[in-house]
Amino acid sequence: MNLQYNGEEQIPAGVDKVWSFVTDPEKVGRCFPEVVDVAVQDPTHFDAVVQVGVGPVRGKFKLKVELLPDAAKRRLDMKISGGGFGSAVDLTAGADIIEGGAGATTLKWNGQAVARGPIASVGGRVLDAQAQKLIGQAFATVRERLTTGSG
Amino acid sequence: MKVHVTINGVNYEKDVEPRTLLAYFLREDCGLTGTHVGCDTSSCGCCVVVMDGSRAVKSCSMFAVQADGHEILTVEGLAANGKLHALQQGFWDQHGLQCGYCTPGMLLTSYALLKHQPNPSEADIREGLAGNLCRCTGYQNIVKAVQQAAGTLGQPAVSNA
Amino acid sequence: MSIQAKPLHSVGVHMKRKEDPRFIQGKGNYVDDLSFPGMLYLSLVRSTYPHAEITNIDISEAMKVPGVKAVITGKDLEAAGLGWLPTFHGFDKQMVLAIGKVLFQYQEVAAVFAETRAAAVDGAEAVQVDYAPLPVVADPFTSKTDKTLLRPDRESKTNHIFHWEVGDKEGTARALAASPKRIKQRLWFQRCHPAPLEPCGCVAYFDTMGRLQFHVTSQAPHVYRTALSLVTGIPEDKIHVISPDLGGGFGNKVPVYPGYVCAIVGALKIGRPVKWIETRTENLTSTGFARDYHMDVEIGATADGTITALHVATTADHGAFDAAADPTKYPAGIFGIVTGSYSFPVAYAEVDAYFTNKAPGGIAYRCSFRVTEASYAIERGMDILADELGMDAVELRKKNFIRTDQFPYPSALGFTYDSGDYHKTLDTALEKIGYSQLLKEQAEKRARGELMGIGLSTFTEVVGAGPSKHFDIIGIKMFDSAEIRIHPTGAGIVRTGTKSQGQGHETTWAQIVAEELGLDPQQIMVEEGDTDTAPYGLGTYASRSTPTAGAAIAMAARRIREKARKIAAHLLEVGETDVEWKDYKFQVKGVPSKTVTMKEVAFAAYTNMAKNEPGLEATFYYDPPNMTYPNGTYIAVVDIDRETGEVKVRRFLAVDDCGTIINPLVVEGQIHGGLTEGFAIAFMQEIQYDAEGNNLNTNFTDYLVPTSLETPHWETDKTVTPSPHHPIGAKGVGESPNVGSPAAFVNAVVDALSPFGVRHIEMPITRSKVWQAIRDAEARKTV
Amino acid sequence: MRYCEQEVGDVIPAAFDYLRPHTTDEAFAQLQQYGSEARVLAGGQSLIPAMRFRLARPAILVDINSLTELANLRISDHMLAVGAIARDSDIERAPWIGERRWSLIHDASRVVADPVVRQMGTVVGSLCHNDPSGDWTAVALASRARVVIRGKAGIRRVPIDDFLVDSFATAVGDGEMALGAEFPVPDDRTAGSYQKVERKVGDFATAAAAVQVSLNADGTIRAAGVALSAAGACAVRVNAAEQLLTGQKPSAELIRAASNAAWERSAPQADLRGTVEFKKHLAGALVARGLRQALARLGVQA
Repeated sequence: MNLQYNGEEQIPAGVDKVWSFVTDPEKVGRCFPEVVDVAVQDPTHFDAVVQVGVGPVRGKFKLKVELLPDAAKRRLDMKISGGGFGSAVDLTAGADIIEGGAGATTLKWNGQAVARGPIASVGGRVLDAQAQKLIGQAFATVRERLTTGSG
Repeated sequence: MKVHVTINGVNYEKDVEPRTLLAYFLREDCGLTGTHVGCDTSSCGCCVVVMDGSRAVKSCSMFAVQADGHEILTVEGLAANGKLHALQQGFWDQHGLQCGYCTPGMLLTSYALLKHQPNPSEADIREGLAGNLCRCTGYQNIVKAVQQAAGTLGQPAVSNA
Repeated sequence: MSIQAKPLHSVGVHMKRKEDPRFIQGKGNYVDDLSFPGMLYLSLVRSTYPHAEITNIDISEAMKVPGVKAVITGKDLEAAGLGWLPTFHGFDKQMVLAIGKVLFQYQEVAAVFAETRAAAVDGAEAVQVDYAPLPVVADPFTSKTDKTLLRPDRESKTNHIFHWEVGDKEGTARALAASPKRIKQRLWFQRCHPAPLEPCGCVAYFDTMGRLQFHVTSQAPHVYRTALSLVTGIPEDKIHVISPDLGGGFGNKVPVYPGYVCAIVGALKIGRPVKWIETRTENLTSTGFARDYHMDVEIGATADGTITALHVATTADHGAFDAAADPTKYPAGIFGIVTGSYSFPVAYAEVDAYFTNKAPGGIAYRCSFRVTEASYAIERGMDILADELGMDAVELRKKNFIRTDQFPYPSALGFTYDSGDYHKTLDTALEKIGYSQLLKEQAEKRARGELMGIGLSTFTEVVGAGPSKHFDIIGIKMFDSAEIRIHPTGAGIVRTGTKSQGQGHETTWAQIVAEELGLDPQQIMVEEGDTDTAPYGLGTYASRSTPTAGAAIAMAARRIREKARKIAAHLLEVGETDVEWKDYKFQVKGVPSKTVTMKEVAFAAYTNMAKNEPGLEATFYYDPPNMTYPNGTYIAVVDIDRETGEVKVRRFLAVDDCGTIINPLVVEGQIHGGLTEGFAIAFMQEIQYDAEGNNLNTNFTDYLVPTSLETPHWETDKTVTPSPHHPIGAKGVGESPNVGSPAAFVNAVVDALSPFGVRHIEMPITRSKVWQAIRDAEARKTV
Repeated sequence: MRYCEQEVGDVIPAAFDYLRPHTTDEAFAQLQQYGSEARVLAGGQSLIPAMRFRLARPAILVDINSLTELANLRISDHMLAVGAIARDSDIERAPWIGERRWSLIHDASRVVADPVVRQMGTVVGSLCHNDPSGDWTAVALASRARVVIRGKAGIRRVPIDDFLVDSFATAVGDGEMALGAEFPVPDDRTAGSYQKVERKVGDFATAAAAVQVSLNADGTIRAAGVALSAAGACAVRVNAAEQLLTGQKPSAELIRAASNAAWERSAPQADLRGTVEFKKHLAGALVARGLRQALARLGVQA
């Protein structure tokens, strides 16, 4: 099962500030929705545990995240592999950090998910909404944190 | 936890884990292996038993603890006094089974069906059995078997099965 | 010969099944019903990835789960020399538990043994496996390029498994080139799965004598015993295989699966009985699938519709291991039957098989090896040719049928068809269904824009593998056997090397014995599936039981009759040559009043045998001289709702010719069941993989098995052309309806859609595909 | 290297604690105590399979099947009250189910899941599960039902439009309990229709439409309910179609317009059942069929 998403966030902060935020594993890790734990391995790798709860499907999903920043292009790619409920989900997300003028930044993101196991077969209809939420909310939270200055 | 279930008129008192499915309780705790398991998604109906006299339930999608205090009828309880139930006789006469794996579930779904619809048409039977899969018979002879049983049960003189 | 006139006849009789009383009372004895003291449960950890390196397996958490006794991995098995299992095809092997890497999603990775079912699952869940994903090869066409080598363990460094061919390549090419009319069509017979309602499973233990007692869902228990001995090194006398009641098989229970080997290893290692019962998901994702043939069919004809040549080129998807259960010399089974019921002067068939990251298999799902694929190819091909010629599909078939005077008919691809009357069978069907009336109705409906289709299939099957000069499985010739013992009271027991999975052998075998010996079939017990007691046989699949074991029973009974004749002569006080077997009794030639019954002879065999050897029993190993060729005409009538794409099968008539019928009740039941599976394949059943190698049909919510509501009403009829070489003239029937019907359904749907110019639609024919086909056709029109 | 948990062979739920309250108060107290740790077990026909695959692994199950006061199926005060453990089959066999005014519920009650599952499965459980392709959610929208929820602040009645929040998510919060659903009793110039395309019995809908129409004495449409299942994150009301229909005289033209509105509103996911295009097409076609059937039941050919 292969699912694709994309979206855009307008952030009232400069490109450099956004860039340093999204390439910081601790900070970006904390932006995943329902995150309960982030363990940074090195500057480009971290593990996260997120709480998933959709209807009867509730539990912890463990994620391994690899950040692949390209500073010259101001592009961040992320490889996320997750597991839970006897299933695996591979997500790839990409974000382009674009100068939006007047100190603002546009964050254009896209994501793709590949699910395997019962999640894909039995829970396919659950998964779609979840994967979309996971990526979409992570970038929305990035905007929020940078807007409120909590980043 | 402790459960008391009356199965085929016999009281069983057992200690079970709450996650024990009724199907496995019947098969493994009570030794009633006539109830079968054919899938994990409540699709096949091999595990159907009758609860409280007229409700057909898929025993793989119900916990044994839910049967606590209830009456369960399994295939082993259909024949009475050494005489086959009209449905059993119908399945035999009409060649309503081949490998026999779906048969207990088919019999019990039919049993509940006839409780609610004593004179079903072919369409009624096909609709009523649509929660039970059979890979061998193509259903046609099963329909005939249920029709035969309905006919037999409808005649009081021979309804003592 | 009119057997109806005889007072004691058993063959041909509508007899209720002897096995039914136990099944209708819940007293069947299936593998999962068995329980032994101290029995452990086995649960398998399976791969989430279709192709990946295993970088680590951590069992420490699993070992902490209460109730878990042991966990084994591929490395453990490899160290014990049990890492690989030869497949039945004999030219490949399969990992028991993954070693180094996984090759398909849901592949077996580790085995967890625990005190309860639930603890085994808890333990399996706690095993931690790390994977490094590798590129996935999800179809045979990608596999062809060899960019990703799937099986570096093999000597030949290619994903190409084999090329097989039969027939006259150049002659066919020349004839096709010279043909004024030609059609060419790619047909995909999709991957599907037999999915018997009882999944596969086993219980293994070593008894106090150190003997392996192995209760298993097997259609071929003797072959299992030999294969297990070869794999494990346990001497064959120390292995007892018991195949109890089987809840259906349809070919799924022919191969030996990794779970079986794990259960045996666990029983040996832990010293306790081990039960392994697969779940529906495991059944659909890892045990033998069927079909998955991409066939390019090319037929040549003259302008008046006389066929000139046939070429079929097939690309086969065999999955991660070549576990196709085919006879050794036939890697593509008996696909050569692809010339069907037609008199092709020249033909050529070829099959190329490839590895992919999918489950292994290629088993014969309710069909003789690859015969369903072949039948589908030719019966679709003939319809497409009729369309090309603008000729009625019935006329085209009649024009090209093998005629009765051509039998025994040597086909262009090397078979010798035994018997048949194809014109008669077709005419019987046309008459019964009211073909001309249907054509009229169709013309009227078409004029109103309604979609109605009529589809035919006039197939010929080849079953009863098989003659020892051609057929073997891992070297063992494909004979079958029967042993009959008649007791003093005239009751008896027959044992065979076959194994019923619902076919009713306990009834039909008794009928054959009773017919041959003039005994009461109710007092002939049938026993199968126990390797300690049954004579060696190759098992039940590929419609081989009646052609092989059925023949062996008749021949063994005739041996008994010969011995009985000696005793009868003694009882009748005449010479042996003066005794004849007539009307189910021994009679003094020319003196109808002087007779003895077999029952009397049986008693004498133990009490008054004179100089004859006591007892009355015989064994016969039957090596068939030829295959049998059941055939039939099937007609489907469908109506299509153009708005929703729904196809309604309004009528379906099957006229079968399976030679002599042993029990019409059982034959009709087999036909109903086979048609239902053919219907399921045509419209519902498919094992699909996405481009990432994920299996998309992992349980009954997505692998669609028809219910009573979807299944059409079946009409049946017959013609009887006995097989000339079979002792009782029987041909076998269990699979004909599954082999012959898919093409009839598809032909009917394509016929209904022909006003749109639709020439082919792939199975399974879903609403979505029908709607899309109509839509695409309308789009083409408007362009 | 990737992380992932394992495929597991057998299909046995993870361990949980089981509670069987005997009164609604007791059940509510238990749900309040355990909050998100607990799940209500009613029919269990979606929950138990999900638990067998360990997709759902609640720590505590609160089995409400002993709460006989919630087994009711009662018509009073212009409402059909369906208790939390009233079974689908209770509806299917209700003495009034053959009445024309209940034809929408009648139709649906015969195509939910399969006939055996319906003998355990519940209407309210199905609403609370809120599967995007469920049947009762669409029926509840078209019939403008509401769900009775007991929360900390007491009992509240939530209109179905507000109840269905997102896929598998509803207005029932942690610690809360759905006590039942209420369907307004339609007047006697009302009929409905439930149109479902499924691959086989027991499958979720490929597409489905729930339609209910009430006529004025002059033959114009007084009220219309039109909803779709398998057409988005959860069942959706086709507002545009309802507005188009209301106040109008039934006609082929009107039905076509409502059908187009359904096509527009439908936002399905592609899956093994079909493409987005096919499902959108079906949404439109099924609404048209449903309207024609409902009107035919009222004696109007359109």
